[in-house]
Amino acid sequence: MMQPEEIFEYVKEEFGEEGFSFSSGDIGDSWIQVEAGMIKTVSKFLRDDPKMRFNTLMCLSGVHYPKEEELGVTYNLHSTELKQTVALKVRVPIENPNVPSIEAIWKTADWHEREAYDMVGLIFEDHPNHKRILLPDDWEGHPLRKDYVQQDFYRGITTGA
Amino acid sequence: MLNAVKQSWLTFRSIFTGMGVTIRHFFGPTVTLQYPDEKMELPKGARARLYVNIDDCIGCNLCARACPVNCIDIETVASTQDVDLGKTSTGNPKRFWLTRFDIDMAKCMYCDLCVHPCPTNCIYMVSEYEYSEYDRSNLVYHFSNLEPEMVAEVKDKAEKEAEQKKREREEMMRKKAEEKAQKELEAKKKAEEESNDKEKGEE
Amino acid sequence: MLEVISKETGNKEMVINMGPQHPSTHGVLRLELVLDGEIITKVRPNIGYLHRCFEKYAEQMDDYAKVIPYTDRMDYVSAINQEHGYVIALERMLELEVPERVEYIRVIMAEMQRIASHLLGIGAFGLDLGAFSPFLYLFTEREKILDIFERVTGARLLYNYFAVAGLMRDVHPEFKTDTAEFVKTFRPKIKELNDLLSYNKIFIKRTANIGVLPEKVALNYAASGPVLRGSGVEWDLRKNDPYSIYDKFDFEIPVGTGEVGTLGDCWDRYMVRVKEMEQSLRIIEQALDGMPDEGDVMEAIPKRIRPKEGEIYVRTETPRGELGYYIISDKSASPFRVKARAPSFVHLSMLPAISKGSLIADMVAIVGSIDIVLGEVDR
Amino acid sequence: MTEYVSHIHPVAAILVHAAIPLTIILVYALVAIWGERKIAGFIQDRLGPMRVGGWHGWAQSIADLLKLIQKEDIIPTDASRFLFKFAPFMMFAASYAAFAVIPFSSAYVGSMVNIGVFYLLAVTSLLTLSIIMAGWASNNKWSLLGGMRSAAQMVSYEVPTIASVLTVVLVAGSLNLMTVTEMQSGNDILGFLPNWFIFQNPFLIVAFIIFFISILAESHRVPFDLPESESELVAGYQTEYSGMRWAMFMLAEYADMLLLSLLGATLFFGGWNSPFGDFMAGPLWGFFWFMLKGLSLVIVMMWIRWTLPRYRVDQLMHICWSILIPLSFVNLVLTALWEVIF
Amino acid sequence: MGMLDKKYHDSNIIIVGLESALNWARKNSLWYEQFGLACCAIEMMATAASRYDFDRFGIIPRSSPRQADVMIVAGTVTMKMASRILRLYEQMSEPRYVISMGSCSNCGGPYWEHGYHVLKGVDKVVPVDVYVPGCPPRPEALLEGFLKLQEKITGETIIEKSENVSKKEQTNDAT
Repeated sequence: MMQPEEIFEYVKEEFGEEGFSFSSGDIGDSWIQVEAGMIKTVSKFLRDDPKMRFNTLMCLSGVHYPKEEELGVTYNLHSTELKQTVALKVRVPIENPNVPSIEAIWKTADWHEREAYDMVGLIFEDHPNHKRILLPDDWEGHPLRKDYVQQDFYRGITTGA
Repeated sequence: MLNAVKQSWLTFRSIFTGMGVTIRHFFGPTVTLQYPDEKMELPKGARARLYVNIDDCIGCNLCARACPVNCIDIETVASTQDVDLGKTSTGNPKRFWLTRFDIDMAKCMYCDLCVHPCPTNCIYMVSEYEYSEYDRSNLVYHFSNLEPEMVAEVKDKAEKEAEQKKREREEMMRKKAEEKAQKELEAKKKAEEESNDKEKGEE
Repeated sequence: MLEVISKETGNKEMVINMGPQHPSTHGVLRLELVLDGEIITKVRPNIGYLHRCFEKYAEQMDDYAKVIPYTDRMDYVSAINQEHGYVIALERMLELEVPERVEYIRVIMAEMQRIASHLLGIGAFGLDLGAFSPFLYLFTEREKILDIFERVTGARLLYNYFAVAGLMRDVHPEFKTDTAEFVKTFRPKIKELNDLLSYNKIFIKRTANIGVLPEKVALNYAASGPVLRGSGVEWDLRKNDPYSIYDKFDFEIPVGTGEVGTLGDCWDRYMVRVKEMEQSLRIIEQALDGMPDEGDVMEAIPKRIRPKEGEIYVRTETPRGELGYYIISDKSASPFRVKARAPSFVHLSMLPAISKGSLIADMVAIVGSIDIVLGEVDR
Repeated sequence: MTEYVSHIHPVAAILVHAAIPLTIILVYALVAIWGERKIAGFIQDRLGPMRVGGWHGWAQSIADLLKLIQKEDIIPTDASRFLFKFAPFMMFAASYAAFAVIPFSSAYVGSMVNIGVFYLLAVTSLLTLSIIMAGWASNNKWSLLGGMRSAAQMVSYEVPTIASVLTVVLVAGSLNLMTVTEMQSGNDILGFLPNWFIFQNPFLIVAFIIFFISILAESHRVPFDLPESESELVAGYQTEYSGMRWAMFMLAEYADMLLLSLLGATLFFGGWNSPFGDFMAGPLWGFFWFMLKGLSLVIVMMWIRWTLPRYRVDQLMHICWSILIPLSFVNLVLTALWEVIF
Repeated sequence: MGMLDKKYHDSNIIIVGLESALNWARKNSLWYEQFGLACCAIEMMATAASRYDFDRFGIIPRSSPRQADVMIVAGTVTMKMASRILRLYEQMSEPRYVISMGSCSNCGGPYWEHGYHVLKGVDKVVPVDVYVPGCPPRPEALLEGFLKLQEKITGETIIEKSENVSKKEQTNDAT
């Protein structure tokens, strides 16, 4: 069982300093910030390396940071074999919110990524079925963006009171 | 072949076991509560409907702020100085006319969050659950006991008093401003005199 | 209810829409089934018919505590467990101590809720397979739990009972005896259920070897709860990552055994739930013994919740599996982001993987055996 | 009674003959639907209908019937109109017509046909056709699936039904149901047991079990209620039917259930014969005993329904083709041997 | 509706007697459509279960809308679901009734303010006969809703009913 700091060091040894940083808030979990382009290789390494063995992706969340004008993805990984936990984060600019899909590594990411697209408008490259999941296909906007404005009518039915 | 016979026997046995259970229930007691004829007494503190004891309300708006769905709509008017609204049964003085206290039970989610902040315990859940309606607007409950004329009168009075106060305040402000100007003027004069003195002295 | 979705399949196959209004989709799930005769060649789950904007609501609330009633409404079958996860997340963010008595009451309530939820899940599963009476017997038992809950919380289904570092109200004086009485009367009912349904040959025929979920697939899909345990993985957050005071109790993790079919089939998932109810009874008994009689449950509740900047991912074991709350706080009084990782959502996403080549009737069994709640899937 | 009727005008006689089974069916259906709900209620620790009409909701079925008459009669736009309208009536007609050869009492049988058993089985196979018609004409996929399932199921299960009926026919040596019943009068077996076929020959017990399982499937009762299985196919072939047409289906199903139970009572339980020899015998008592035996079978079918889950469609077929059919034929041969030896 | 509604337009003794008989039948055989949307569906199931027992009133579930008389909208209606609700309603055969169960279907309930994907009241899509408040309503409350509906049916006359039908159709056209 390794702590997130140790995992960060271990990952850094493998991939070098470039594109990684380790940070945490005042409270709660710490996370490893990964550059968007590298997330797929890093994920694969984390899943397969004998000292990492992160065999489940617990959660994948899309976040909108209005101040920085960025979108983010948080990956919460867990290893049921080594019982260790780590969080990865990816931040991309809102004009170009492309993140490589990790659906091929953890199947569960399929729906989580679709949900992140649906809710905050992240675009996952190479996703096999990149469509909205919770909202109907012809919905306007991504509701979990902080500047979301609700549409007045949906197919002729008012959304207002 | 033997296996098939055994399997069939097991199937039949499990079916008969199950049928034994159901027949026991058939002759066993029923658990049905025959609702309109017999009613279950709800336990103390059951949450079935919001009720406001308007006599105890001091119009502090805490419940409305605590409500996650904003189904409580309170409008208060400050009472004028010549009227004493009295005290609540808990001893808190009342300072506001409650011109509107509406709860939209159609929106309410019965979460009990509005009950806890109330300083006078005047908003609480009661265990009356039979109030379905043919018309949705009947689900909005008006708790304010003021007549419309009274509301108008109270509002009018309050407005007048507010105007009065505003005028008084303006008056005061004006007086203050005048005093201030006066003082400044004096100070200026003084300063001028002083500087004059100084000039004179230098000369 | 029925519409042809596309002509993609030509003449040989038929596309059929199961749901959103269908008696056995457990709510408003819609499954597009591509059929060859009665054999399913493809299944596409369509969700979102109950998307109630939980995450938006969490961001809109001006108080962390106001989110709790909305967490109830996510998985409405096990509301207490949903609250439990959320308040634990907040307590960890605020680094608050929870009084011991509160913890005991919480555990008892959570385990009772687990039994209630499993009763509904098992009953509905039986109903899907055509067994009507077990459903109603189990519902009668569930009513007894709800009676206890109503006396404690005042509500029957959605409680809003847990508060941050406390409870909304204290339990009534007879709580212990009521609960002990229930535990005593409930034990024989499990045996009756086994007689009537679990070991019924027809039931076994309908569920054994159906919808087999191998361990590897389950982990790759991040399955959890009874679904994962049904595949033979001994994984329970109450034991493996203990929260609250679960490390104080002695209980087992029931896993699928492949007793009547292949490991990881519908029957295994079903049986794990039945055995889990017994374990919950054990936990309740121990908790009743250890629960302090005195102590204020409301004293520790903070007036205003304002965590420092940071984020946290907290997971708890609900009847359906791992419920995670990912909360980001930005020092203000309202959460910056609350994401709920719902077990049903994850389990539903593996439906296409485990149901290929089965019949329509099997589809019903599979959906029943993973025991989804659409409120949680769509949030 | 047959004698009295034959004295009046032939057309009137036909009408009387037609009216008697119809009355029986209608009264039975009203009682049975109410009864099934009461039985289901008590099995499930509830009460069932309680409020309509006073004592234990006895008027529940009447209210249901009256309501169904008022309901709007919907025919889907793309349905095959003629078949859609015709199917329920054909289904009811089929089960109704089969009552003609049932000997209700020693004094009354609608039509004394020599080949009564043969006629009955032939007419009831029309049910299959009408269900396929209903399923296909509705232009609904669930209906179609229900119709197809039902066709496969009923055609398959006709074979073991016929084989087990043949076993009795073999013992009795007659296809006339009246003759079959008359052969079972008296209390001779072991000195006190009635001469019913079920007691006469151990292989006939096996035949009865096969027969009972098959009629469960023929009349779509749990665990074989696949054509209208609620949790899978919404309402199966009835999905698009509303109002009176749906009521016809319901009526036909219940009539079918009674018909097959009565057939079972005739073939295995001595029909209208009293279980106590000459005690409580006679035409009216005969009717009473006959209905009692038939209704007991119906009640057992209901009891099974509220206990068991249902089979899957392929398992259903498997039971029929690889267990029941071989077993019933082996049983037929063994019965023949038994008859030759003893 | 049945065959009776268009033929008689002025009531006399026979019609009144017939009417009360028909109303009696209608109100005592309210078969509801078996579909649940959200939390309230669990309470609906509880009402159908042994403790409260819908069947006492002659209320039984039908899974096909064609055979149902009353639609219990039990739970939150979302924008995605709204058109399906309307279609289900259209598939039901006259006379049909709608019971709106719980806050969400009454007016959006807890989700009325920021619920971008929630329909604010099912009466925007289908005409509602009885509103049952509660979140979720107790089983008794739902039963009381049914009793209210029975009361409403008792007071109906055939002529009124046919007018209601045309009115309902108009509302449908409007939405």
